Amino acid sequence: MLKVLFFARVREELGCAGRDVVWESTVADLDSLQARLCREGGPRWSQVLSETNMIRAVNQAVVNGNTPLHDGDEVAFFPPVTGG
Amino acid sequence: MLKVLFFARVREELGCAGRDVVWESTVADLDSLQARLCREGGPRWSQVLSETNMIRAVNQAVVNGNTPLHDGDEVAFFPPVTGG
Amino acid sequence: MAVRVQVADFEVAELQRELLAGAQDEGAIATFTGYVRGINSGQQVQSMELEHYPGMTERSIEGIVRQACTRWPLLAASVVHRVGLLQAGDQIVWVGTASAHREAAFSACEFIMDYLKNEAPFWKKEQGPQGAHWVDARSQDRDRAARWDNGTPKGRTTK
Amino acid sequence: MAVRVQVADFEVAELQRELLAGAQDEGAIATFTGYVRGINSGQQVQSMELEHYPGMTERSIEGIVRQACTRWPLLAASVVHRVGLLQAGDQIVWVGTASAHREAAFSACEFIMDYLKNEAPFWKKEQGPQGAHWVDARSQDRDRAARWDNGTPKGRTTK
Repeated sequence: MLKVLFFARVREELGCAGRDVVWESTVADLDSLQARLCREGGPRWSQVLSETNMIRAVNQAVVNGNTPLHDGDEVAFFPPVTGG
Repeated sequence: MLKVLFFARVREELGCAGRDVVWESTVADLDSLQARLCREGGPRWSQVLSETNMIRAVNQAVVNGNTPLHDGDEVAFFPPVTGG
Repeated sequence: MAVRVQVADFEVAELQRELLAGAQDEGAIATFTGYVRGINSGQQVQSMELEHYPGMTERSIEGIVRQACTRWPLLAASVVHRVGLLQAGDQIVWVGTASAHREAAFSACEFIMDYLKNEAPFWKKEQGPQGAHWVDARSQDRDRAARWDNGTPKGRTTK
Repeated sequence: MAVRVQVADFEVAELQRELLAGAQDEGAIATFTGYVRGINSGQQVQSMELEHYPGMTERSIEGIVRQACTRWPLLAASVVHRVGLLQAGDQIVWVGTASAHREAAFSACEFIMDYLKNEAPFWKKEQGPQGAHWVDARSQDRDRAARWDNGTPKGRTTK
């Protein structure tokens, strides 16, 4: 199982804080997972998840570009951070 | 009258925290005043006040080199500072 | 080294006392305290909801603090960051660094703050008279954090 | 702007509260707290007598703080420096700076500390097992203060 999380504006725009996705070979990397989420979520999800400043993290570390996913991974999508 | 003050190591080595000197034309600048203090104080004062790292202040502002003195001025001799 | 992400407010005196915990005779302390702005980008802010990524936030801050400890000779470093609903003027973040060298304490404290602004997964949603909105990331903060990438910052501006 | 030279100890929380005095929603605060070293230049220090030049000390610190206020956009700045007999581990100095810009708060705080070490008329006489001795001025501190003379420091070392 992949645990998928959404934060802040992304969470609000999707109306979803997170969901589980069964791991299989068709979602064995981040881009494939994102394509799956967009397909299943429809136009709204496609639009939100394709925003150019979207940040993606795998197992709580930000990743740049595509990266392999393994069963049990935690994946997060969120906008640029604004802490401090 | 000139008010003359000594601080820290200088104060200790002279055994004197300060003294008054009547202002007159022969002590109308800092070097003259220092020469007068050395003359009146003897070898010990001459030695202490001639230390190369001696700092001199007139009216609570550090001065570099000789400077005129006026009646009522406050003059101080002290070693390099070590605050904070 | 202590990193806390919490809803509760904090006491700066207590945090500072804990930082050197009886070893005050070994070093000096630099601190930074951030407060919720009452006006941000020209808009009035009454309150703010601060969201974070539980788990990743703590890990990412711990990573920043460990980096600072490698980079400067620190005796201790602590970070407290609040989350949840905060009012204008409330304390939001505290960073404390202790070192025998005051330059190290200052640099490490500023380094940690720059990274907190830039890397730690926090998101501010401000609430004002015009309603609620998410705060946009400022490129200025990214630039400040990037200063440290080449080993030392290039110098500081006086404005 | 407040400058105090005092025998009494101070409370950092109180000083920090006074600094922005209800205007916490306008800025952030950087602080520095110095403590009496237990070991200095390899020698054990039990206590220290801190002498100052009454009048000139306050004036010189006020001058430093005014300079910092000209140089950076500060909302407030305060300095408390203790004098008299202090024990190892005692608080000796506190500098707090508030600004809407965190870089200004950090830079001004460090600038004031560099000048306090270098320009303000304080003299430390340390007392240890080997007896009492006056602390020598360190050329390192002069060098640090001189960094600011050309407008901005040249950059920081990471050590």
